[in-house]
Amino acid sequence: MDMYIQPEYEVVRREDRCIACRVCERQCANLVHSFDPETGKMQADDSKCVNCHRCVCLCPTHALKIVKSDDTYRQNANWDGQTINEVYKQANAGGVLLSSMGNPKPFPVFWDKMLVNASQVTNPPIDPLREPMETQLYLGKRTVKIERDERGRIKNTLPPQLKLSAPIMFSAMSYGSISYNAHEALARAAEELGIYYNTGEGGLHKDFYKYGKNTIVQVASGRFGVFKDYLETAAAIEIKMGQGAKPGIGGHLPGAKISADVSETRMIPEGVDAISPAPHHDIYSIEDLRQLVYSLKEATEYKKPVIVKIAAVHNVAAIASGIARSGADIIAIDGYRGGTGAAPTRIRDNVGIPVELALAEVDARLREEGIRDEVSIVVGGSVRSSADVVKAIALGADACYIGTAALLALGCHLCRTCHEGKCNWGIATQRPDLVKRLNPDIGYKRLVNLVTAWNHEIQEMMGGMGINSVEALRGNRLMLRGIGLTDTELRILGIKYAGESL
Amino acid sequence: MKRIYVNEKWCLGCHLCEYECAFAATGLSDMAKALKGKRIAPKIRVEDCGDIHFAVNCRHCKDALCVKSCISGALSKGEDGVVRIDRDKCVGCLTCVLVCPYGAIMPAPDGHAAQKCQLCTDNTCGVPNCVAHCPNNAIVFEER
Amino acid sequence: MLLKEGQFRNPSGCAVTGVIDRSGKSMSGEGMIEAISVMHDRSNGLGGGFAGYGIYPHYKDFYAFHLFYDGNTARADTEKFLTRHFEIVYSSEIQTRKIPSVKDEPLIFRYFLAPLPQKLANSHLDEREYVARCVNRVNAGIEGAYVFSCGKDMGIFKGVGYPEDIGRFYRLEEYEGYAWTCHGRYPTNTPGWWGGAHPFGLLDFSVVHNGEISSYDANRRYIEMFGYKCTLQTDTEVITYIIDYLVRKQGLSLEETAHVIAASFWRTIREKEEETREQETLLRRMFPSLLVTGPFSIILGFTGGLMALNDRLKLRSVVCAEKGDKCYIASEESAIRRIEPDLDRVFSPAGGEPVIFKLYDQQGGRA
Amino acid sequence: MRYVIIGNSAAGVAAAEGIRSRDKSGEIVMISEEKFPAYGRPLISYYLLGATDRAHMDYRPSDFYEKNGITLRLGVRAEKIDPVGHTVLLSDGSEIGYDRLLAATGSRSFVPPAEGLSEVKAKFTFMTLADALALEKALSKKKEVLIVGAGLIGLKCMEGILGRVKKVTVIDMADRVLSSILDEKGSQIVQRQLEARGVRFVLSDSVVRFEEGRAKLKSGGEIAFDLLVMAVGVRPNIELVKEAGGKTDRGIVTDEGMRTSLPDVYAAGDCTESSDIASGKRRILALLPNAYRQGYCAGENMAGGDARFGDAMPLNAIGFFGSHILTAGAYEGESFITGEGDTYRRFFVKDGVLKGFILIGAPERAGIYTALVRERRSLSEVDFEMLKTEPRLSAFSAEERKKALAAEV
Repeated sequence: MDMYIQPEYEVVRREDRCIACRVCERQCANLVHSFDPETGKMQADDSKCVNCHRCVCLCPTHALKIVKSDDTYRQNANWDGQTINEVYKQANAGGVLLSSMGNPKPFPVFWDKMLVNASQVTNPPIDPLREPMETQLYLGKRTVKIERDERGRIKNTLPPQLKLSAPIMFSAMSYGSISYNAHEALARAAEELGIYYNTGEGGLHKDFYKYGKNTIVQVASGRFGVFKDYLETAAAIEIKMGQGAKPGIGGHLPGAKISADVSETRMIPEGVDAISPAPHHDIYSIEDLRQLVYSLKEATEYKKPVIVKIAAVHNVAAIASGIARSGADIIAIDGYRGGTGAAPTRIRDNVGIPVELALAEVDARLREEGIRDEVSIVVGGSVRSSADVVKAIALGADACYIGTAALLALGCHLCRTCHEGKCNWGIATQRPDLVKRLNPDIGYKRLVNLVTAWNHEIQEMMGGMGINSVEALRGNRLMLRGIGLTDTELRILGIKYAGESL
Repeated sequence: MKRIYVNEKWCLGCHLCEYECAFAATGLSDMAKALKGKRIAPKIRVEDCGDIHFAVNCRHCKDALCVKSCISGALSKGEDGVVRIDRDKCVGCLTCVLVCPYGAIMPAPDGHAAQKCQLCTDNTCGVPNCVAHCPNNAIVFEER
Repeated sequence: MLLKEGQFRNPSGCAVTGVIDRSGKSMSGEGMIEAISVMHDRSNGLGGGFAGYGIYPHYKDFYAFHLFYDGNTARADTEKFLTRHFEIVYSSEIQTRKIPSVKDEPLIFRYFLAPLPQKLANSHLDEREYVARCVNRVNAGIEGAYVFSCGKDMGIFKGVGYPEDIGRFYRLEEYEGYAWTCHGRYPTNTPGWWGGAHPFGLLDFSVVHNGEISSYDANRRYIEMFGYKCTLQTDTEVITYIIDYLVRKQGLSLEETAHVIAASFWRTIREKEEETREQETLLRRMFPSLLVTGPFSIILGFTGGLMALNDRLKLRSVVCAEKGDKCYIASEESAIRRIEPDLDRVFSPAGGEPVIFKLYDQQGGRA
Repeated sequence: MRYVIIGNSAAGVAAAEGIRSRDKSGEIVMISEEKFPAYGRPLISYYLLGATDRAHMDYRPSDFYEKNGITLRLGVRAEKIDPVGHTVLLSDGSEIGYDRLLAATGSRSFVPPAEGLSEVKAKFTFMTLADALALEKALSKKKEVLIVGAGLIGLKCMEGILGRVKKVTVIDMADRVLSSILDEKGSQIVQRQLEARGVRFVLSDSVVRFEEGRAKLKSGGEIAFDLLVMAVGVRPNIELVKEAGGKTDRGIVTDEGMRTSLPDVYAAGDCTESSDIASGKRRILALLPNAYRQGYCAGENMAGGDARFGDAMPLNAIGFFGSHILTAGAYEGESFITGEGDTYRRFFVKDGVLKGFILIGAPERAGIYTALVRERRSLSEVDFEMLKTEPRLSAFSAEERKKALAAEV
């Protein structure tokens, strides 16, 4: 018999507020709530609750809350309850533990250990409500040799670049891992915002080709959905070498999520597991990567920038240097806190490095080598607020990828059970009755709101620093100071400690 | 005029609109206090049929059969286009129920009159409360 | 212990002024001293300096190096280095006069130099690049020596003190040139190191700057990819390097350079006519990291002319004026009025709009 | 332009509203033999029941006539139409000219001749407010009432007075109650419900002679009564048009635009015949919804419009003491019955369309059925099995629902 494991969370219902409208019951795909006709009251089965807060949010009388169970094993600083339970689970079932979304462990968050500067007296802050405050930028190579035409005008010899209205893009999330409606919301928001969303490795649904101008298509190790039209429709092509949530391993979308539509989009059989290998089997070295970069450029007549996305790992600076010399236009670095629809728990929680440190190292390394103009740097995993974006840019990033924040805007409550496919918010599921819970009309507006709000905040912070273009913030590390950091961390981040003068 | 329109594609069948309707009618500020232990008689009703759900309430027809058929003059169409019922005039004959093609007008729970959606112009909600609280924009209040 | 420039980042407020006679007629440095004295309150006595163009007509084909030495050891080391790389045509201590308020002056020497042809050929470098690198090696490598002027037929004179005092200290009334710029400094944090005063020069470019740029580290970290070392950590230094990079290395015109440094806002560019729009867009897309933000007004001196440039929001004042062949640039109009009360035209250039005054013979005759 | 409307009930009011929908300025004169502003005529039983009162019986708000610029002449009867001279002669001797005329003359109670009837002092009809007020004056808890006629009028009258008198007996020649709108089963249910409330029915019988406080029956029995209500039926008031040379049959004959055969003369309401869309037959449909729609249509056309009223059908919403009987259409073709206990639904299907229905105790959303009858929608387009037990829009296609719920209607 399986070891009984006490539920982690408990549903608390205030009986004086519950009007037994049964919304909670109707909205819980995990079947936690039920109505007892004998007592006329609602009841809950805590063991099924994943703490997604759907019921809490929809309860019209706010009668519900979810609390952490205070059930405990004997206190043990080494063997905490979660660790023990994981052993029981594995002993019960014998499997690899699966998790979703980003690493939840209490590692330091370096964004929170950096503070931003502001102007006082010697240099005026700029009021973004009165003065232009530019967050528009271009991503891509900037390596040029000035050439002029017969009239002396500078010729456009620039490689293809991506124009962004704000230094924010939606990270790769595949159709399959997230729903059709979630994809539609992302695509429409990207279009309205003048930024980009990313197909992930799930191909591009035929309905979304019309958003091509704002679409980055991914070419990953499984090559799902990759064909001529897919590449040609996109604004840019991203080669996914790795993902922050699970560096060094591939992907696995269970057959249950391969609906007819997903199967058509991914170009794989319906109902069969979609497995992305850990490596690209045609890329075993940097030279191989270069070949793929140029193959894709050839295929698209050198009209589209190619992005290479890697997970932030220990040797990231050297890897980035290699990529910068591979012909890629943009490097995307995904930190170890990046999200995922499913990853082995141990990988998610123990592999990779913080994106803040990776970014600082990569930017410094590329500058040292004089090749920073060869590539733009985009970072993600995890960028949680406009302040993180400002800090990332000041450290040297050109732009940020946001994934988890975008999903939160769509309703995700970070219950981290995407892998179960029963997302009550209609995001990480393919079940039609659940998918419809995410109305893209609402979703896209919330995404637009989020990015617009962040952009305003970025402008406010830039204005405070007396900087009126995001381009003048890029790599402007004097605008950052560290707090609670060791000398080593300060050195890697390339910033001074708070209180140290200019 | 602004009407409530239904988009069944997005209706989740959560039935919140029914509760919000009933709550709006009470004029109270706390739903728990207003509805706890009560049987609600909302003027919007959700039909559930497998995975299909949609809400139905008065369409405020341009050419409202209920108004034309009302034997007491209790039903009228205002200059704002809203079809209203005067409960004091209504005798509960249900001719309106018999003629409404949408089944959107119904006997009031007390049995003495009919009741119908008046787009929350009969309370202090401002916009129809069902629309304001629909979690998925399955009902919208707009000009079309 | 107070640090000197290069050991900390040092922004400062300032007064700037410049004058040019487009006909090429020479004038002494007296006028500049007069003009800057009006803006006394914009300096705080911790730095002043001048750049004169056309002042060394007899040595106009040679690089005029001005150096500060902390002592004779530094001087000996430097001269050894110079001898190895250049033919020293003439060298002497720069003549100064005692001014009570100007104290602690270093040794100040001047050399007229020509690169050794064999060395230059072996370096496979362009002559100017060769000179620039040599200057870098002295400044970065020889303790207590600092080259603060290295152009041809021009010279920078600077030190710690009010600019009018520095002008008299260097006896500038005895020099004659067709163009002058001047700088009075208001550093917010400096011990007053002579090398840290302005103008800052690289080859025949000299820059005086009033402002505090917010893009400094973005600009610095970018420009340092191209062999520059921002050892002084001043705005003026990085702006000079940016101009040198864009004009000398990338071959941009001064106007184009201005559209990189003080680029128009995207929304302004969008409204421009097509060709301008394309060109300015290209410049911004090519050199985004050389956009300079925050307040500045600079006067760039170059062989044959002066350019005034404001930051794109015009957060610092700069006024230009014309009287006959003479053109004036100053932080405040009063400074110009002091030396020329009766002006033909006075105007205030818009933010980001370069004003370039050139000798007539450099612009193909009288305008 | 002068519009003259004879009659001030639903059809007349509707005509005025119809006219005003197109013509804001033309003169409107309404002539009514009754002495009250328009009131909901079917409300008279509710009035007696106490479900409404005089203050709430007005069919339109008190400012209706003024707001619509209507000259209202009450207590005057139209005596004669001169279709050539375009005038109407009134009972007060005056004459009124018209450009357009509407005859909304309604109907009157039919009282068949019976021996001794003229001797009965306390006898009443039950059609107008005046009737009801007269009856009300006579009511008392001590009195026994005999109602002749177990149709709609008789039973509504019964409902109105049952609580206010000692006893009510209803007699009808037919063998069941409400025989014009119910089937046998339906009649049984209703009869049973009413008997439970204390009503006595005498069916398949008739009065052959009235004697002092007694009605002698054909079957040989007799019924004692204090008050007599004659509710045998109604007759349309067609004479005015007929005498002016207008075409009439059982009712005034009009086209779908409510035009009579006389130029500029229209007719609407209980005095007219309609083409019943359910049965396909021409008949008098003396029902308020019908009268209103006819009147409105007539009004629009009088003001130069080209409206048609082509979907008349029988519709009855009647109820007693909180129970509800809703019926519509024609009872022909195959029938389907659902429900149990006091809930009774019967649907009549012919040629693949719903022709009519009877609903007892299940009024909710009945209009969905009515629309099926009215639109003659093929039942193959809907889930009729679902509808048999519950009227739901789910039974329609998504496209139909979209038309109904996601568009202006």
